Amino acid sequence: MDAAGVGMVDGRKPADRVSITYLEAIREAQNKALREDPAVFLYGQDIATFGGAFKATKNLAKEFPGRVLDSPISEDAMLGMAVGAAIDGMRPIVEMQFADFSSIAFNQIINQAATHYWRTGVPCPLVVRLPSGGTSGSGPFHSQNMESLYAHYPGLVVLTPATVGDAYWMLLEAITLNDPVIFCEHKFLYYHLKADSLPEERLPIGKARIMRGGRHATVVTYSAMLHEALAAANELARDGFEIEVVDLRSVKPLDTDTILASVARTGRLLAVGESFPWGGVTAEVVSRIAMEGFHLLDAPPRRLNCKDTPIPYHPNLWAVHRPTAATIESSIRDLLKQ
Amino acid sequence: MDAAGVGMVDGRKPADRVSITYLEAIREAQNKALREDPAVFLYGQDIATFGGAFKATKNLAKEFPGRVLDSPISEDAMLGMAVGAAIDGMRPIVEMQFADFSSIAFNQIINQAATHYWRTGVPCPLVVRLPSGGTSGSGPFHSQNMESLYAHYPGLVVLTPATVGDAYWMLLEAITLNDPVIFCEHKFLYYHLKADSLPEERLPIGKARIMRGGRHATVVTYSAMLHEALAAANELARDGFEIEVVDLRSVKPLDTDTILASVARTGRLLAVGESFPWGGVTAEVVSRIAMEGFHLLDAPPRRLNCKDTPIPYHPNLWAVHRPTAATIESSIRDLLKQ
Amino acid sequence: MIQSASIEGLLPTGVTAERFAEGFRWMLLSRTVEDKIAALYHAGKIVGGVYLGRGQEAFSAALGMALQQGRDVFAPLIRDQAGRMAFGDTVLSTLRTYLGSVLGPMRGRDGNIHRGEPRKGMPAMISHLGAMVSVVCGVLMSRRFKGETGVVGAASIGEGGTSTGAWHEAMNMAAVERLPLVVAVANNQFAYSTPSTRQFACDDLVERARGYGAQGISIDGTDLAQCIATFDAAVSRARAGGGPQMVVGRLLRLCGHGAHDDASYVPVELRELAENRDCLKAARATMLTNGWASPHELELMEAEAYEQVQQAVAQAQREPRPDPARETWMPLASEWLMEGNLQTA
Amino acid sequence: MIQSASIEGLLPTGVTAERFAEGFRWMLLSRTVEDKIAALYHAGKIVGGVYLGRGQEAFSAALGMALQQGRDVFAPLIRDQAGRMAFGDTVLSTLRTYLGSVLGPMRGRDGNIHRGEPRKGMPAMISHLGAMVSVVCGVLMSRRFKGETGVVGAASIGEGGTSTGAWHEAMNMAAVERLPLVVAVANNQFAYSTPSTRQFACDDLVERARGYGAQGISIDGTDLAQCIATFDAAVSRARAGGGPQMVVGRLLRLCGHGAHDDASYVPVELRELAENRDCLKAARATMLTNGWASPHELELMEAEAYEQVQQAVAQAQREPRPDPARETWMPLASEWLMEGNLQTA
Ligand SMILES: Cc1ncc(C[n+]2csc(CCOP(=O)(O)OP(=O)(O)O)c2C)c(N)n1
Ligand SMILES: Cc1ncc(C[n+]2csc(CCOP(=O)(O)OP(=O)(O)O)c2C)c(N)n1
Ligand SMILES: [Mg+2]
Ligand SMILES: [Mg+2]
Repeated sequence: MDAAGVGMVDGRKPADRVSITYLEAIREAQNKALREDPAVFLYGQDIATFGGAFKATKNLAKEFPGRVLDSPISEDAMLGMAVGAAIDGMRPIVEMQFADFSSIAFNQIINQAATHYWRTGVPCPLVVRLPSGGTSGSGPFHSQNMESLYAHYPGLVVLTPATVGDAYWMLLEAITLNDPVIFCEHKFLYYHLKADSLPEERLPIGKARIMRGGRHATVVTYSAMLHEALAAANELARDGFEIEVVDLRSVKPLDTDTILASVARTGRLLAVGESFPWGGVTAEVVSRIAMEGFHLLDAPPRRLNCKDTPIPYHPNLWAVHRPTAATIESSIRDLLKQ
Repeated sequence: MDAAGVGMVDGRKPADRVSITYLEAIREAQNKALREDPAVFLYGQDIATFGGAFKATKNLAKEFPGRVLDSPISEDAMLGMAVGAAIDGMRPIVEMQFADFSSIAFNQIINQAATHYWRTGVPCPLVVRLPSGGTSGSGPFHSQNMESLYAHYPGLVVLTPATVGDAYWMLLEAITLNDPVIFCEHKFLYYHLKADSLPEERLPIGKARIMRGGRHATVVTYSAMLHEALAAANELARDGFEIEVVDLRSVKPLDTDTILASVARTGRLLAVGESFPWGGVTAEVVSRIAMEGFHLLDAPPRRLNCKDTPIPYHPNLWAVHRPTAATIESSIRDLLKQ
Repeated sequence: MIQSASIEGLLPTGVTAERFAEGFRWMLLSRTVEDKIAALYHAGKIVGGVYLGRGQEAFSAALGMALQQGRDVFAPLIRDQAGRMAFGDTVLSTLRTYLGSVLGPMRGRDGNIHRGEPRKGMPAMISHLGAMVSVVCGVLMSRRFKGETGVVGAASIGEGGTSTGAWHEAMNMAAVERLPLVVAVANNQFAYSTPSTRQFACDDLVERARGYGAQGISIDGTDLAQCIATFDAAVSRARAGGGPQMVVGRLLRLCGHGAHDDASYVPVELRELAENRDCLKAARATMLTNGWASPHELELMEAEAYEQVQQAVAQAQREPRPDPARETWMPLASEWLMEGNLQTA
Repeated sequence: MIQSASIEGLLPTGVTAERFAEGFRWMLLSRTVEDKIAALYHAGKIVGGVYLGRGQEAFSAALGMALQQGRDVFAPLIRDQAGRMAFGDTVLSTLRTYLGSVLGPMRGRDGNIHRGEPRKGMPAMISHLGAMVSVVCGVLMSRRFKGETGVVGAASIGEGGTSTGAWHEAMNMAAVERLPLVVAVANNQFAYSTPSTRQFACDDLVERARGYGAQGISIDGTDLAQCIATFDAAVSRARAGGGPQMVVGRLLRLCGHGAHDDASYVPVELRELAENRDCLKAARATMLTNGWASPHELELMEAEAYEQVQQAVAQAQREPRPDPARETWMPLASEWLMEGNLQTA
């Protein structure tokens, strides 16, 4: 896929627009993919005329007739169908209405899609878009972060974009990969996160990004938590602490080298994730750095996750269930004291 | 449940028998539970007349008419049914024919069973028996270890017995818990592992066990890998290395204190698990010890898992896919050099 | 053991005036509650999403009325405000949940249609469609194990939900165990925005009953008398040992999928048609025509329902919200098995 | 758009002698291969489990014969040795897989019935029953996107597999998309040890076709002529745009679930009955009675099949086994995205 359409949104130059949201970037990436690759098609509940529960496919059915299809409420078959199309040369993008419903497609994802290339030598290029993560009032079944589950299984690439540019470029790159990709979009960022335009440079999948340089401690995070971490770092900067913030971008593969290099500079590590505390991304990050960067650490590494309960519905509870800028800040302060 | 039947197997005293296998212990625990608690019933494919694919329920349908039922091939509904019965006061034990097929029941387990108590205040006491782990020639879909997936989700207890006694006592205790329990039985141990009799003492769920004392390094492991680790420790003992081996027994909850105490003695940690390398038990163990026992460690902690591919079918490949006594031994030797 | 399906068009109703009036009251109360909730939603007073049962009150109320709380089990779904209340849920419990009172049955941990009271025979739905049907099967198995007879379990599903594997597995399981299960399939022609043509390809979903070995009945789900007669009969058959019953109601959702959705994807013709098929209007007309209530009595009933709702709103609004500091964050009943919170480790 | 189901008992066959003989040859070859594999299994020469299609050769071969490799797609299941070969799988590929040759299609990574060659239109099954039907739907969707017409996709399932949600979702999806899908349901009366009474509660699974908007046909799955005629017709209808076809074959599994299983749970009456329903014996008799082959010719055919199998065994046994040192352990096609092996980190 070339970069011809860079910066074009809805056919207009970014100059014509005030800004582009994270959600629009996802829509635009799908638009571009549909335009440039006839093998791409979209499948999901309510994604055609309606444009999807979050409008991530708005207008695409009209622009690409017959290539954006409403599916029945059959997540298992949706994924099985995508696998069949993928191994026959298509590049399906499947939208789960909410990441949480991918639990129904779980078997087809981990056992069918993820094992296919290794078992048969035939690639299975598909993208599963998971509207992920907590938003206030969404409750236990419309708020989950499932990246840690999918990253556990061999054969999947698991992406967790945190910026408008990454949402765009990583989705486009994901579509070109010859492997099944779990694309975890964060719903909290859909409308809130805006950029002036789509960046022209991109970082390839598999590379983490240092979002903010620092020398007192490293915070490793991804997706919506990146923005909480950046806010915490801002706050700490007032007191003279320079916190380095690493955005993982992809949790599988996980760019250990970039984290190690950062910890080599700062000597301190906090891993922050929004998913459940047992296992998952923060465990993987902390254990890798403990193994490979033990002597770089000046203090015990730390983790911050959401609480070990289902995700609460009421905003009062939800607000303290997941990590926030405030809890990240306080965890960093403790880390700096050690 | 009292301890009246202790040591009795198939109604005979252990003295009458040469030995009892891990599988027989599981059968006997179910027998005892059915005998003592009318709320217990068994549900699963081919578990009634046939006694189950592994004979874990042999004769139970005859002994307890109407309480051991064959289910259709409907893992989702099997678990949904168990939840309905459990919240109405029963104590269902569901057998998955292989752990791998629980991917179909995944949604009912993580979203229905695991959230029920927290959401409603009504307990959901059920046990899902997962015949887990690799045996030679079983391939990608009859060999999986799924403890790491289930441990990630709040609301579940995840057990991984490694000994005949634990298979027995932990299953009995699991049945009495007012929570959904994922009981990961290892198929490799079913027939291979024997004990002279069922031990009379038991350790409660939630406590790890020091299987072998030592002072040069700690190996933390569970299930079938315990026996590989013990073999490695035996081998190393010839060279004068005293390796402490900790059997986690339950991976959720995970007994951090026992591991910390062990690492305090040895200063060195290797975590070994048979499941996939990204995330999971070894990541959780290593990251916890890195966080809470950083200053106890004299060398970087290490992990050993199976390879990051589906589980191969051919014995030649399978033999090197998962950790073995030999690879554990060599990993410990490296650890001791650091 | 196997019952073949009978697909019937019109049933002789034999529904008494009292029973019809009772159904009408539940419908009216449900509409009143939901109108209020929608208004509160648009005023920004509701925590989370709002999903209404507008247009489905007759079908839902009739199911709830056919059941007996304390004896039966009912797993309602998205559009069952009427049926929930007919079964025993209250206006106050509803508003507590929507307004985020910690005194609601879910204590702020879950919300809106996900509320339930398992101890009173009403499981709390998870969002995943189809997943509750096997849970009802499980309660029925439990009752059978305990030797309780004459218990009926009911579960609601939309036509979209019948595309889930979970629904299929549960229907089949119920038939194999010959459970006293009544499944109410509300075919309101849309699943969110998706029309039935993209959801299934048989003429009438009732055609699926026979393949399960269940008894199937297809009715006009907007006709209260027919709904009452049908569910009463289906529940009786199930109670008497007749095995699973599948009742399909032809309906139209008279609102968006949620309060956030203007349903602009519903074709105009259908929307115009829709208003004429408002089951509440129809039931009201029946009340009047048959002289079961005078215009004045109806107005009184409406005012009463309104008053009841207003009071519940006022009370729920005064009640405390969940306090995170008092929340135990305890997902296990076996408290001793909870590890310390990892976050601050 | 919706086809109603027709449930037919006996079909006029119109099957030619040549076609019948072809079917017989596939059946014979399949039985010969499987008898050999069973013998090798009991001699401890097989890697992993063995699952045989004994008694199901007519149903399976007829399906494979009705399809065209290079054009169509076929997802076989456990008991499809005959159909696999009729579609293009070879004796050698079979034995390579069972004997663990690295030259087999799965290269030692997967085995026995899990072998497949997706590039030749035969997806490799995963164990989870029901999961392959939607994969076939996906290949058919792909062909439709590419503008290829006249492609048919077939998938096999046992009666036990119809209890899976996966099967239901795929059947419904196929009907909604009106895909040219042929689903062969082999009702061999057992799922492992579980009899059909514990699996489903309708009289004949073909009753499910109508509920999907598929065309349903129920046949005696041991009658080769009927199987050929039925699958030929079903495939033609699908190819011509007639939408999903569901063919149910009444059968009996003439062996254990796997070679490790003596099927002692099958009631004696049924087992005695069974031998009389061996489709291979019946087809052989038909060949003789109709004079389509002389006893001597049949013996020659048998000897030929045996020789073919012996040769394949000899070859596969000489071939290299997978060498872990040469195995790449590469689950991603995007090799640059693989991290170094964590084990030795
Ligand atoms: C398994 C699953 N997939 C997707 C969703 C998201 N979702 C919620 S309601 C709905 C539409 C339901 O349609 P239908 O079953 O017809 O019920 P209705 O809303 O019309 O009452 C969808 C797709 C879900 N809840 N569960
Ligand atoms: C989802 C799932 N659950 C359980 C199994 C284990 N299993 C393998 S074959 C089998 C029986 C299948 O019976 P049926 O579908 O009738 O096919 P048959 O073996 O009779 O050909 C079972 C339960 C499986 N493969 N997949
Ligand atoms: Mg609907
Ligand atoms: Mg069968």
